[in-house]
Amino acid sequence: MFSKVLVANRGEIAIRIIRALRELGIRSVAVYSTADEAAMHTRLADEKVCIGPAQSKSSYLNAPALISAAQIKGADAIHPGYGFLSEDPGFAEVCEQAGLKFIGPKPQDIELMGNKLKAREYVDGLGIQVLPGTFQEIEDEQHAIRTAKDIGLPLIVKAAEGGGGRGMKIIYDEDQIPNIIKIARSEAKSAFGNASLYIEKYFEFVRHIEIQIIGDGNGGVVALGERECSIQRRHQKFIEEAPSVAVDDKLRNRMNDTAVRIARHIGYRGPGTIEFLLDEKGKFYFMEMNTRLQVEHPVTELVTGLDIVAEQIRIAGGEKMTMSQRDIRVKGHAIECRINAEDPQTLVPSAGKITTYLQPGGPWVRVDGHAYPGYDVPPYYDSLVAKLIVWADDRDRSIRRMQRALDEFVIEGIKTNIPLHKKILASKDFLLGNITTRFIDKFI
Amino acid sequence: MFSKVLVANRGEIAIRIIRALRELGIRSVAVYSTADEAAMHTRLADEKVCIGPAQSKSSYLNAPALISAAQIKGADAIHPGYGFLSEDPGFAEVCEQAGLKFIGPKPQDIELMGNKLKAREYVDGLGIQVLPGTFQEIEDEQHAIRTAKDIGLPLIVKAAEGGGGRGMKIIYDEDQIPNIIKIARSEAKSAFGNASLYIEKYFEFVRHIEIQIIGDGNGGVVALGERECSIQRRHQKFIEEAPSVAVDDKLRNRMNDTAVRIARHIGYRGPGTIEFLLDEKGKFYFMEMNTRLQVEHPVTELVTGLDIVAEQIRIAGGEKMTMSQRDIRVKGHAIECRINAEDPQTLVPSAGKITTYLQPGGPWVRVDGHAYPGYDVPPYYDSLVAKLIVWADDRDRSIRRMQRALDEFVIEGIKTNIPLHKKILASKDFLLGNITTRFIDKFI
Amino acid sequence: MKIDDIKELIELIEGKDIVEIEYSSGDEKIRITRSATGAVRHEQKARSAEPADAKQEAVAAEIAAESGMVSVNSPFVGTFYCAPSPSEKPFVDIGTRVKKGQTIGIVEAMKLMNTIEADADGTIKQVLKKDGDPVEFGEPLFIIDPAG
Amino acid sequence: MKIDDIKELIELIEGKDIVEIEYSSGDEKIRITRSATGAVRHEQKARSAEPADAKQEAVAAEIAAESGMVSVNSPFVGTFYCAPSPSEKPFVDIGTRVKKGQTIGIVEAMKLMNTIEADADGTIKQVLKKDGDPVEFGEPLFIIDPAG
Repeated sequence: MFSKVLVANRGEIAIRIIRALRELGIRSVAVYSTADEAAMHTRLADEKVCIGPAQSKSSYLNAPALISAAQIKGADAIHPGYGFLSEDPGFAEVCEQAGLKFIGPKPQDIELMGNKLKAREYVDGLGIQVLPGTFQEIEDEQHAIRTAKDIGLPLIVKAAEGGGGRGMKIIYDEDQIPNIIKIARSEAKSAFGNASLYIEKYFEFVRHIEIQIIGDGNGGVVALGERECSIQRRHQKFIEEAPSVAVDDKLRNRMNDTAVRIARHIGYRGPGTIEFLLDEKGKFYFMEMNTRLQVEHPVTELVTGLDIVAEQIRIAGGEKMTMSQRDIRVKGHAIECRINAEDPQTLVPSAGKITTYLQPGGPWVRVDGHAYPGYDVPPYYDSLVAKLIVWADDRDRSIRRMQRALDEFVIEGIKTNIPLHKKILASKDFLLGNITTRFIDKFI
Repeated sequence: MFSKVLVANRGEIAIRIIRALRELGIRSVAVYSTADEAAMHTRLADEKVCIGPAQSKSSYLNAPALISAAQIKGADAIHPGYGFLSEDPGFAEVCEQAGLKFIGPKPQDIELMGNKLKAREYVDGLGIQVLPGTFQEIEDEQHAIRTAKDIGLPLIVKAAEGGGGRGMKIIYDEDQIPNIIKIARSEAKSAFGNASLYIEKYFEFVRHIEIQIIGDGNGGVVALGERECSIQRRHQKFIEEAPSVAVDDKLRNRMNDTAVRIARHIGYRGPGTIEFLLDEKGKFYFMEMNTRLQVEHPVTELVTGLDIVAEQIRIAGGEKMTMSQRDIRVKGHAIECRINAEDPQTLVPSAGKITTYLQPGGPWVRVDGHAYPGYDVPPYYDSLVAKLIVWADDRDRSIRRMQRALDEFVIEGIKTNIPLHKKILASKDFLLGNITTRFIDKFI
Repeated sequence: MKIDDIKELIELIEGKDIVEIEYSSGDEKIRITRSATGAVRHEQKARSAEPADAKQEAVAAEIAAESGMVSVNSPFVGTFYCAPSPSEKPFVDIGTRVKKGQTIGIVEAMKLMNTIEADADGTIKQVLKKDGDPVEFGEPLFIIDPAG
Repeated sequence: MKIDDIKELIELIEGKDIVEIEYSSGDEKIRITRSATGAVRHEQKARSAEPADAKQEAVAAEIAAESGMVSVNSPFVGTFYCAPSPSEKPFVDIGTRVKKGQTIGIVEAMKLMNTIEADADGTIKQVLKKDGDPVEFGEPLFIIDPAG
């Protein structure tokens, strides 16, 4: 097992990892930019290193600085968290070359699934239903127009190297095709350094359901059940829950099996997520795979009682996987609300000093956050300040517990989306579980 | 079900109850003394009433004020919490006379078990092993000396109306008997209004193990397993855990059955606790029954997944008990550390303003507390400021998670016992589970 | 406040272990902080978690206190009555002259009638509660002007 | 308040251990803070989460900045070397006269040698790191006295 791990991230996920390391008896090294000198993750780690200026590019995305920091601190592994360099196969490789274990999947698996177009092809090759769409890069407008004729409008244009909801455009009308392709291509180029696009059928009223898996790297894979992540705004997840009201035992088994088949075929190592779209008839389509820990992993932790991050570190450290599919039991219901520092109306990020911070507590309320009274939320990074997660023995009680916890959560000095969460949780459609990926539109 | 409940308590337990009420959709009324105007429980409740000056006698122990407060607010029930009036059968009765449901056992059951001497007699009458000792009130010194000859030294002198660790004296030497009886009698008189004493054999190196039960009031009773509460200082519990390393399945079943037999015989209503002493040979002795919610109920909640407070309120509100013995599963391991505002060396309570308050968070960490940054801990009440409770899938991980959470917990401005908790958690004997009621002595 | 006053204040704390003086004028506020080693701190602070419905009365009572008036507060949580029974006249009205110890109201709690007595000789300046109002412990019920 | 008053206030606190005076006019407000220790408190918005081992250097760098000296900071996290190779002499020593742009050290990160250049003409006043020391981004390495 590792004796010291550098956590190449910031915010709540850095803290989540530092906590897991401490519980495993492994020393942790926090890294921080000059804008994060007072950040909570630097206080909770055993050691810390300043790696660069505020801009992510020169700090949290600065691979040489991260590796150099691990070396001067004598760390033997790097945990990338999510975002930043977590899905950069090059970084994973450079880590291993530098003699540092990368706590994540094998570089080639990150690469395979990182190119969403190649991943579609790969999964289709396993005989698994993927979303209708192109299997090659869109060459030109004509290609896109032909696709529209083949599979019908609306379509969604995605960047091959995108993913996680970034770099997507919807086409409702054939006339828009040339224009949207042009814009999408240039955006993809500048955002992901790769102009490759592909097209999928755009389903408007479907659910985003994903399966959490963990692999041992040698073909051993267990599935931890689904998460319902349909409540999204701008293709970014907003509220997640497990289990989903739309998934019964039979469907759950089929989705679990499908996810396991993909991960087993890869020989996938550590936690990963297979994202599906689920239509009203119970048919599900592979969308993409995320080869990293996910923001919403806690809802799965709370319904299974399994510590996904500790298991990830143990597997990377060469220990046997402790989980077996037979032992996995989903019990009760969990919900996560992402508490963002943003204007609840405009969703514009709201940086600044937190003057009052009262965290909810009590039974089955979990807060994974990094804010504290007096913390100055920097304007440079993601707006997520805390994940509020609750568990209860059924969905109704889980919702009421979340409402209670949201009522207790006091953050003053910056704007947050807490009021929007309260509105959603109190809505009849949410209570009934009538949710789709377009759900949030009516609240904004 | 109730529409509005007055919570006749303060501090963390008032908040615990207010949270349960909110999750059940029941309005809550907080009461407070003039010293508690800024207390957190008054902020979290739907309504609040000032019931008297700082002294408990004139506020939280002032039955007419509490009932009057419930009446002017239109509450239909009163939850007494623990401590204060929770075990006063007179208060329970006055509530019912005033048309207010008392959320607790029937008054006669509180009375039966409230007199610890009568309770011994009652339980002995059921053929259950009680601690060796007297079944009548100690009449005089001679009576005590005869008892010493019968059952051997050391002995423990207890007040019949005491309980919960209060009003106890240990006799190691026959010569001390006259003096100790005299002092104990006058202390019992002034503390409990009743000079009755009884004597039990004092076991030095035993465990305090208690069984949580819940009854439906009609003879239906389920047992939720044991809690290990041996870590005590001055007969007050300090750290509690579930399950106990000293209790295997067979013993657990026997202790559960014994507890259920007592509660069933009474027709006990709501949550209650049967306290036993367990010796090294696995023999257990009835000590007393607490007819109320207990401070340490969360450890049982975390290992069973059951919400004891919500169930208590539902039962008092006339709903059927939702639990059945068949469904109770103890999973994993939970520990609770009582965080007190006190000097960790001298244990003297430390009132004053909390300047920094950073609450631990993350996976499976629960804080039931009432402190916040800037809170002024008043000198009038119990020194408990928070209960820190963790769960993990086994005891070792649970201990490491607790250590991690204790490391994260920052309370400045007052002294707390956090350093003492850290010392205990890090000790080899605690890790090995070698604990008895005398465990803490070597740390103070 | 003039520069000279400020000067005087500075001279005042020089050589003492006072580290901070704060002064306001509207509603008068003063704050003097001694160094942590000596540590006595004066802070005139209002009740921070005032029940919303009691605020107005509290303000009235504070004004009363400042201007030398006497506030009569409820000694119990319960229901306020201004008269001995519904059919009778109120004990007092605004302008009534009262003697110290005279019964001026009732707070009922659990059928027990707690009589409210005037704390001072004077004139009833305000009656802050209506017949039948719920009152909390310590809530002001009457303002008496002892000079009136 | 006039310029003269402000001037007077400044003169007032000169030489005294007053570190703060706050003054408002609408509704009059004043606030005077003395330094607790007696020494003048300088709020330099210093790094609040200073790594313990970097504190001394940071202090040195601040002193340097105050007295018009130039601090040369590490542009990268890595290992500091004072010489081009272990067998060679250091680039500079205390007292060495340097030209702006001259190489005075190396920070190695992932086998990449980042040369550290003098930010100004002057004399090396301090060398804050030893050969082989780990350094963080922004940590001061050298103090140059431009006047020297």
